[in-house]
Amino acid sequence: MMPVGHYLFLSFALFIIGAIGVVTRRNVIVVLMSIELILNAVNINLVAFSRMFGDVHVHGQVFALFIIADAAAEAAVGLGIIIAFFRNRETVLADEMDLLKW
Amino acid sequence: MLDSIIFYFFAGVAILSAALMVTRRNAIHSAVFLITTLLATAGIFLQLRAEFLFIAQIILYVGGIMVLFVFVIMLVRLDVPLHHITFRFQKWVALFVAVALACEVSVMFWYVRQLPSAGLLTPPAPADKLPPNSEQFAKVLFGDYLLPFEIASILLLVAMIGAVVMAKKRT
Amino acid sequence: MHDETTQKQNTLLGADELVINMGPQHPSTHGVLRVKLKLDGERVIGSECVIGYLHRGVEKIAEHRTYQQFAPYVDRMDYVAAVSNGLGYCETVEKLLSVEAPPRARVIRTILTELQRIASHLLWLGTHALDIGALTPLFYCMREREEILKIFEKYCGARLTTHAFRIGGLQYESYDTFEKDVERFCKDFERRIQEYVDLLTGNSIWIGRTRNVGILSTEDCIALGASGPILRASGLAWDTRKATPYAAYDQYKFEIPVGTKGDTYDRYMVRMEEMRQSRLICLQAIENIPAGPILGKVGKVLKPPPGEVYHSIEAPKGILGYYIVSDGTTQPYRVRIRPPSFINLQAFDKLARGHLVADVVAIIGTLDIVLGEVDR
Amino acid sequence: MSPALHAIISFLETWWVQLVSGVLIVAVVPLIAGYVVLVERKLMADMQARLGPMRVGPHGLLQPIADAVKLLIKEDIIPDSADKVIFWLAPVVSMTAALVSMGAIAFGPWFQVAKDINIGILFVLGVSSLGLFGIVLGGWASNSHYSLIGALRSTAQLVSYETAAGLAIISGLLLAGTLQIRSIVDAQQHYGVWFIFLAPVAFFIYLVASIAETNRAPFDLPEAESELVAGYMTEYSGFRWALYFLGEYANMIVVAAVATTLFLGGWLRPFPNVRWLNWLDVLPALFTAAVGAYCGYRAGKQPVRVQTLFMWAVAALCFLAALILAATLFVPPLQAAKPGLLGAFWFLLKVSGYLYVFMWLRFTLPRYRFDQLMHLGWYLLIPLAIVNVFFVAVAMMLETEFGWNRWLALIITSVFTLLAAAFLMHLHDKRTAAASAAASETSDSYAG
Repeated sequence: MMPVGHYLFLSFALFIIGAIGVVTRRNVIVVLMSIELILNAVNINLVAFSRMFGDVHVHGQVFALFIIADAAAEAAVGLGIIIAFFRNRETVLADEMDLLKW
Repeated sequence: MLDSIIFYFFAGVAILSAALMVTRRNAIHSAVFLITTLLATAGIFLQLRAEFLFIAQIILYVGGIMVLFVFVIMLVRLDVPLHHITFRFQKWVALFVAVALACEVSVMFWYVRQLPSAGLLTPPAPADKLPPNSEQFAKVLFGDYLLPFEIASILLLVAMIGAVVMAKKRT
Repeated sequence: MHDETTQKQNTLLGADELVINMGPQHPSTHGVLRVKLKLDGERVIGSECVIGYLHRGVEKIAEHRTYQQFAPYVDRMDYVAAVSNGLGYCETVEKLLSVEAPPRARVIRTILTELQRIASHLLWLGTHALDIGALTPLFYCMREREEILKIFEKYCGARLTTHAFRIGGLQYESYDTFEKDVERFCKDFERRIQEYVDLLTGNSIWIGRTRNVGILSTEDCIALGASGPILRASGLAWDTRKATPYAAYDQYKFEIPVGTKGDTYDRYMVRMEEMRQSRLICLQAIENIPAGPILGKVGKVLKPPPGEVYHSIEAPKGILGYYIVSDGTTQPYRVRIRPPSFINLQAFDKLARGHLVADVVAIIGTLDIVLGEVDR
Repeated sequence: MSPALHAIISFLETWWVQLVSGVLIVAVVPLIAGYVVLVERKLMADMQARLGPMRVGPHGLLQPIADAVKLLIKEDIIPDSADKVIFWLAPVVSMTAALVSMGAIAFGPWFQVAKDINIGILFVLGVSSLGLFGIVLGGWASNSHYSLIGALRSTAQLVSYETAAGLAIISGLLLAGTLQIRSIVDAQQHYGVWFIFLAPVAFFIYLVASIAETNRAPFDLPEAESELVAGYMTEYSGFRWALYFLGEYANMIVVAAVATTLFLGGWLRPFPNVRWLNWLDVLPALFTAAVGAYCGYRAGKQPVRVQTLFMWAVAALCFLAALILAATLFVPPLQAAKPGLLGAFWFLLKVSGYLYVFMWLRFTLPRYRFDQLMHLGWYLLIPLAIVNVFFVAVAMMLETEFGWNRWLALIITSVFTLLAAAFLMHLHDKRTAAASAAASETSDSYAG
């Protein structure tokens, strides 16, 4: 069977890639997508650990579902903000969002 | 055997498309690669016998959230000049972040190796012997985690209202 | 009007608005109309009709043809109502020559023109319904239109560009079973029209798509010069057939249907009722077709006295006017045609603003334009 | 024998049925979809007082094949400014999603690719909803305004109506108590009636929502011909276009199969537990025999000899099928095949009936406008579906917790649901009237 370390490594790799995306991309939409990737990486961990404790153990999966719900909430609000911002400033680039108030 | 082939296949697809996602210049391409990653992750959930989560990932993540992303990308229709796509000096920050995180995690891996039994997954029973995953899931979700479930639904409600307020046309 | 800044805030995202080219090749611009639509999301915030893709210089051609030679050209303007075009032209030239068509010719002209009105409205109904997404009425309408075209074919040999009339009357005597054919069609048509009513009139989707879409008030109609069913749907009972009767219309009883709100649904109802009224006119006319000659006293070579004349008829799409200036030669000095479609099309921008893309096709449909006539 | 080879062989031993049926689906569904198109055209012609395709084969029976060949050899056009990769990918996504979701559907008790998947119906829903990406990406990649508007429309439409469809399905699932497709059908056998009689409102919500989900008239706004030329497919031609088309029809079959499974009793015959209706088992054989007889009758009237022969061949096939169906009833050694074949017959019959309703509506109704479509979805269907889920749950609770008679509970809650539906309809009518009045005011204000 697969050692749990492999899942951890996969999760870690996705997390790093997501983190790099968050730091380097200017397009806020892509930044948001990178955050989704990070959340997704966490899900892999949770499910793998859940599985580690046996076939009928689903607590970790429930956590993962909560994270999906959270991701949905984040995406909705985040994209709402992006649309509101785009309407006013006609940009979605992070470094052009340089005012606290407009 | 089959299990590990499936795992490595999906893991490879996930990592590859995740890497492509952060490097593509076009936001739609990024979204497509993120979808691929999410689908590959769903495959890994299936390989872990988390069937309900597999379909939840597809319906909610891919069919819901990503549609929203693609929709917004198409709505804002921006044509960013290609050389403007990343911060110039940010590459070094990124490298630093990656290296720092890698160090941290390698320490973690080191400790994992020290653990007895090395965290092996228990071998799965044949699929038809397993209790249905969705029923298990529901029992735990609506039993042990009823309160968090309600809180999550309130969170979603708040997010929904927030998104509507944010995106509404100001008149 | 709006200046640049206010317009920007009106769009969904404050970003540049979407400009869509509808046509000249588009399934529902009824030929080669091209509409440049400025969209905010799907809402129309501005429109511009680009016409001229079918321009053939009909008015200029007239200056180099004799009066008889030009008659077939007018068939090619509103090519789905060629008989009406011909009637208008022939009557105008007759007015210029001060001759009158004999009574028999006038009655037959009336019958054919009313049949043509039904045919034109049928084509409008079918394509309008198709634009709004109802597939089936088109084929039913074509079925009935086919009957009318068969009558035309039997009468003069042509179905579309009929050139049915001659200056001074008719060239052809009506064929043997003419009355019977027309009567059979009219009897049958009552039942057929009920089929369209069943399919569309009460349908809630149809009402939703047409009610309150493209409202044009009577004042706007008059200001824009819109005529025909569009004017009547806005509530003004103006019909050239009643106002200044021509052909044999003064002999028959018929109603002028009017609408109340002037929206697309009213225009639909008005045209449907006009078809019924045309049917009644045909039925009245075939009861009593006077005997006698079919061609008045006109010479082989037409040399109208110098002068000018204007005459208009109620074509299916609105008021069709001809203004002819004669310099005493065999060829007109100038022919100016007032095509109803061209003038009605001016209302497009007013109708379309603020509506959705889907309504634009409904509005093009309800204006009932024929590009051959718009561009001439 | 090397271990790898051994593993492959043992893999094939366990999975060959699935593999073969999978290949079968991929190979056969396009053909079936082609013939669904032919049937649709024939039905449309019949309702519109004309004949429809008559040239290729007798009564146009070979038309789908001719169409396929034509589309295959057409020039493959990719617009210059299109995003080539995504343009290429989009129709494939659309088609694949529809075909994969078919894997979990049980076409009769025997024919199912993924047999023991315990999230059955959710799998079908989830995977078929991925087809949306085919549409959206195709619309975006074409780099045309019509395509983009079509794509935006379809995103909004599909997301909205999937919600309604999902909620409607939940009512059915509450009654069945399981997600597994077989168990759903078994539950209907256990109840003795199809779920359409227990949750009629849910069925109608699903019917409407599934039409919208498959982009069929009167909800075909993403590809509204008279408005957007062809919507997201405007720039597609040749085989890519054919893939979209096949995907759409395969999707229709999928939603019809879901509705059949969940609400129309799957492969059960009408009233599965009523003994004295057992003679209905003869119906499939009689039906196919009747079709065969009609083909034979028409064969004599074909103008060309080849066509006569072809019709005879079709008739012979029908008779053969009838013979097999009859044999399973009366020849003891073959009776083992009876549930499978009869089940498949009933299932396909119900799917066809459902598709017939799709087509019938398409030929009859005009198209909704976008705002009306959204109003219908969000103000009528989704609230109604929520109310319906609630009342079905109440009925289940009354039965299990308070010991009510099941039928009484279901009838009372159905009445309540219908009342709620009437109320919502009333509100909906009032709101649309107000909305259209407001719309006319806006257009007036623009005039100045």
